[in-house]
Amino acid sequence: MAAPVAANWKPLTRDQMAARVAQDIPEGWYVNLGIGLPTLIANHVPLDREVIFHSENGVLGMGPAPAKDKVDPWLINAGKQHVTLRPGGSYCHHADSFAMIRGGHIDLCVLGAFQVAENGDIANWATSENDTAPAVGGAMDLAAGAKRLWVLMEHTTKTGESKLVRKCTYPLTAPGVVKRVYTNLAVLDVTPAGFAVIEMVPGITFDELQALTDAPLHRASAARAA
Amino acid sequence: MAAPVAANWKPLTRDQMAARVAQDIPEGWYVNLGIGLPTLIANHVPLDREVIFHSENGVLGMGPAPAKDKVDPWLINAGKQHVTLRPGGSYCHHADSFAMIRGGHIDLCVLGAFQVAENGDIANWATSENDTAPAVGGAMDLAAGAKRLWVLMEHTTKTGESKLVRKCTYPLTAPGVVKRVYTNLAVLDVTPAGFAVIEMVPGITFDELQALTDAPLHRASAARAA
Amino acid sequence: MINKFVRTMAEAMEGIQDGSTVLIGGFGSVGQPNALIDGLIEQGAKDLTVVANNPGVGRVGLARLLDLGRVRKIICSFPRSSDPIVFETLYREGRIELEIVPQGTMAERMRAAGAGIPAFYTPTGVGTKLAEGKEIREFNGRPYVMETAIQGDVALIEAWEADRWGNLTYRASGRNFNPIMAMAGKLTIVQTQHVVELGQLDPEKIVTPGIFVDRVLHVPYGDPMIS
Amino acid sequence: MINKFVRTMAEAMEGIQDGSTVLIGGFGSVGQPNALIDGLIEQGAKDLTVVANNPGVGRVGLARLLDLGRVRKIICSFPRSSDPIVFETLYREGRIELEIVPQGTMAERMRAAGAGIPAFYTPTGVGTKLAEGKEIREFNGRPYVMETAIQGDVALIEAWEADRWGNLTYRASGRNFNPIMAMAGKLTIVQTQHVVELGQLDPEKIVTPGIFVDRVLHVPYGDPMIS
Repeated sequence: MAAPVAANWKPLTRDQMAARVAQDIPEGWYVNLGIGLPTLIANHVPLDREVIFHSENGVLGMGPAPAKDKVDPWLINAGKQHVTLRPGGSYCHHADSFAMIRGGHIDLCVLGAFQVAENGDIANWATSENDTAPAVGGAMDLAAGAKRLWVLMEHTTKTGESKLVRKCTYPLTAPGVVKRVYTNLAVLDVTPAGFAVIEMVPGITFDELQALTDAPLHRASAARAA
Repeated sequence: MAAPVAANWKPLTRDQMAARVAQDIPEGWYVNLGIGLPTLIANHVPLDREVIFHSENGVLGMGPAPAKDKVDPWLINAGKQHVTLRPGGSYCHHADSFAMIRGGHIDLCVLGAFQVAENGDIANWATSENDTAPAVGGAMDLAAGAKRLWVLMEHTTKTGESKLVRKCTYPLTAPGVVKRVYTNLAVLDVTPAGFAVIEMVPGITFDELQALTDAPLHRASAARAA
Repeated sequence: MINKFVRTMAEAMEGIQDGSTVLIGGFGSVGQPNALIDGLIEQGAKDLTVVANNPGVGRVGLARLLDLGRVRKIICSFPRSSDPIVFETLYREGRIELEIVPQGTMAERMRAAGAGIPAFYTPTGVGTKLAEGKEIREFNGRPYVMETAIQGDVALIEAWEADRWGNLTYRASGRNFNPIMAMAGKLTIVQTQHVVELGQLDPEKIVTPGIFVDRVLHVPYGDPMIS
Repeated sequence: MINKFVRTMAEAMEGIQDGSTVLIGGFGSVGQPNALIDGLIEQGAKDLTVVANNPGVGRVGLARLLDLGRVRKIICSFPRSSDPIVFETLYREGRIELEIVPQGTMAERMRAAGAGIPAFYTPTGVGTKLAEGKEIREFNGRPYVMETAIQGDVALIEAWEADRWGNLTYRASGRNFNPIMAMAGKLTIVQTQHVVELGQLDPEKIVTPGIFVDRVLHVPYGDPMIS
């Protein structure tokens, strides 16, 4: 996004955003990371903090990306990238894999999104009602099924429009499911009252953040930043 | 059953009954044999005619009973008898095992029964409406799910009552599912017109058989016996 | 480091509440979590609903749990056994509630709970007294009965091998209800014959991945009885 | 002697009818029955409904089947790929029908068909346009959508190992949709990388038992492409 002139704050880079989410994932959680930006989160969870990554296509316990000369052509993730399996990992078929998702066994799913609404609605699969052949993949299953849904996305679109909205204008992936949003500017909880800001990038003020946000923001009592 | 005085025919023994059914099971069928009398059928299918026996508790490809000193305590069938596994056999859990049954993948199930009605109704799990804690086990799944349901039972009860009836008086296991009945006196197909006799024990006449049977019998055009 | 192993039976049983629904694996004498059942007897939770294929044999294990008056209701497919004396007495005296469910429906209802499916339709039981009062609906001209998921507050499982992530294998017909009950339990507790290092189980051969398992107790119980 | 191996592609494809619903395994380039898809192209059946996770890449395999005008309808979760040119052209021109199904629902609908379950309820898709026109029903205060089984007339499967009874194993993420499509196909046809003697597969490790398999063709196809 284009930072306002003379702003005394800087948005997080993609890697910083991923690292910020990684920081909040405790050992022992079963986690599914959406395609794109969320996938980077795994790089920021140290291997000795055992987080078990799940991929829709029947892989539980994914490890880091393989060295180029060590690729197993039979092992990919839902984003069709080559991955590795950690000791303790296992394979299953698609129905069992989605049983893990739909049955509430995945502690956390982090998805990217086009829009998140203040009531927790998420839109991340189709960019307009007229997109006649949008690709849903496993997004709806994950959004409806995971124990917790977090979103990791830029705060605004490339053209500066807020992605945190009062009401989604894009087709929904699932209604009322997002618990927390991590952007390049802030961390926000979805509460019954709407978005509560629990953290902001250094230097930005609440009012500056609100000015970049379509939905009304609240100050979380537990806010860690000014 | 008590044979009438001076009858010039003999009912089949239990082993003869089992052998008679075995004769009609072709190689390659997946077969589930009910507890009790039907279990004996497996003894009469030669090993070189490959019939794959299934047991509800997740065993596919059962072989003959083990020698007494070769029992694997971890391997039982649905009747809780110790069995063996043939090369090519496999294990699965109960939901997958019943998926095989309910999904129509079992070519044949042979059950015992208290009563079979001329419309194919079977009653084999509860002996009266007042039996408050009858044990159904997998009988209803097998009756409703197998591709073909055959019944193997005595023609009459110990007190001489016909088990082939116009209408079952005992609680049903499933309505309209029996395709064929093997008794110690005859083999009968269940047809839209009712029971059609396709075979009788040597020496018995159609009228003698009818006299022992509550439901009206028909002569099958393909009847092999007098 | 994730470590789902607990050291004592008391730890394994910790927090099981009165009124819980308890799923108990096993079919016949094979794959039964006998040690955990004894642990539950010791632990004391009462007013339980038990889901198991049958209501126990003689006066030990599950039958003893019943005999102690700790079970309000049993859901099973086969309310008989080689020696069902305890259940039959309680049942005759109206001191236990019974829900008879066809075996495949029982299995599928737990698999559904584990898979986040609240209800499904099955042909099993249609036209019988076990479908009385249940919704019947036609699909493609054939009637089916609607059955709902059975979720367990607790599942008691017997495994053959386990690692510290809770990955499990079973042995032969010891698999039976165990993997689906593991999926359907909110708190899944396992007794395992063998403990293996993480990474020792072939990832192609793990039947229950650790995601379905909360606690594992090493109980080298030995072979099932040969009856 | 049971022998599900066929010797030629023509035998493998024999009897596939126009108008069939064809389930095609694979996710990404892994576990795709590429040889069988080419066999189906050669065989000639048309007016097909294809169920596959995506509608093909470039102008080969499934994309070529589409390009030849042989597919009336595609059911998939992800109507995109690295090069979806054929599907997009046909779709824009209104020459192919599309049913988009969430991936987990698609998997479960086939598992349901294989398991004899005509319909089930799922939370996935509720409140979205993919649930429009479908029955919504509450269980325990939460809304669910009813989804129906997808049965295949034919299923095309890629396996890692197979024996003459049709028992199968898969390799790593090559498992994906293959085992559930094998269950859901009335005629299940397999291409396998490796052939093993009966009894060589560990009975604890067989993923698809032969009961779900009709024909097996040995195709040592080699590893999936590394993109």
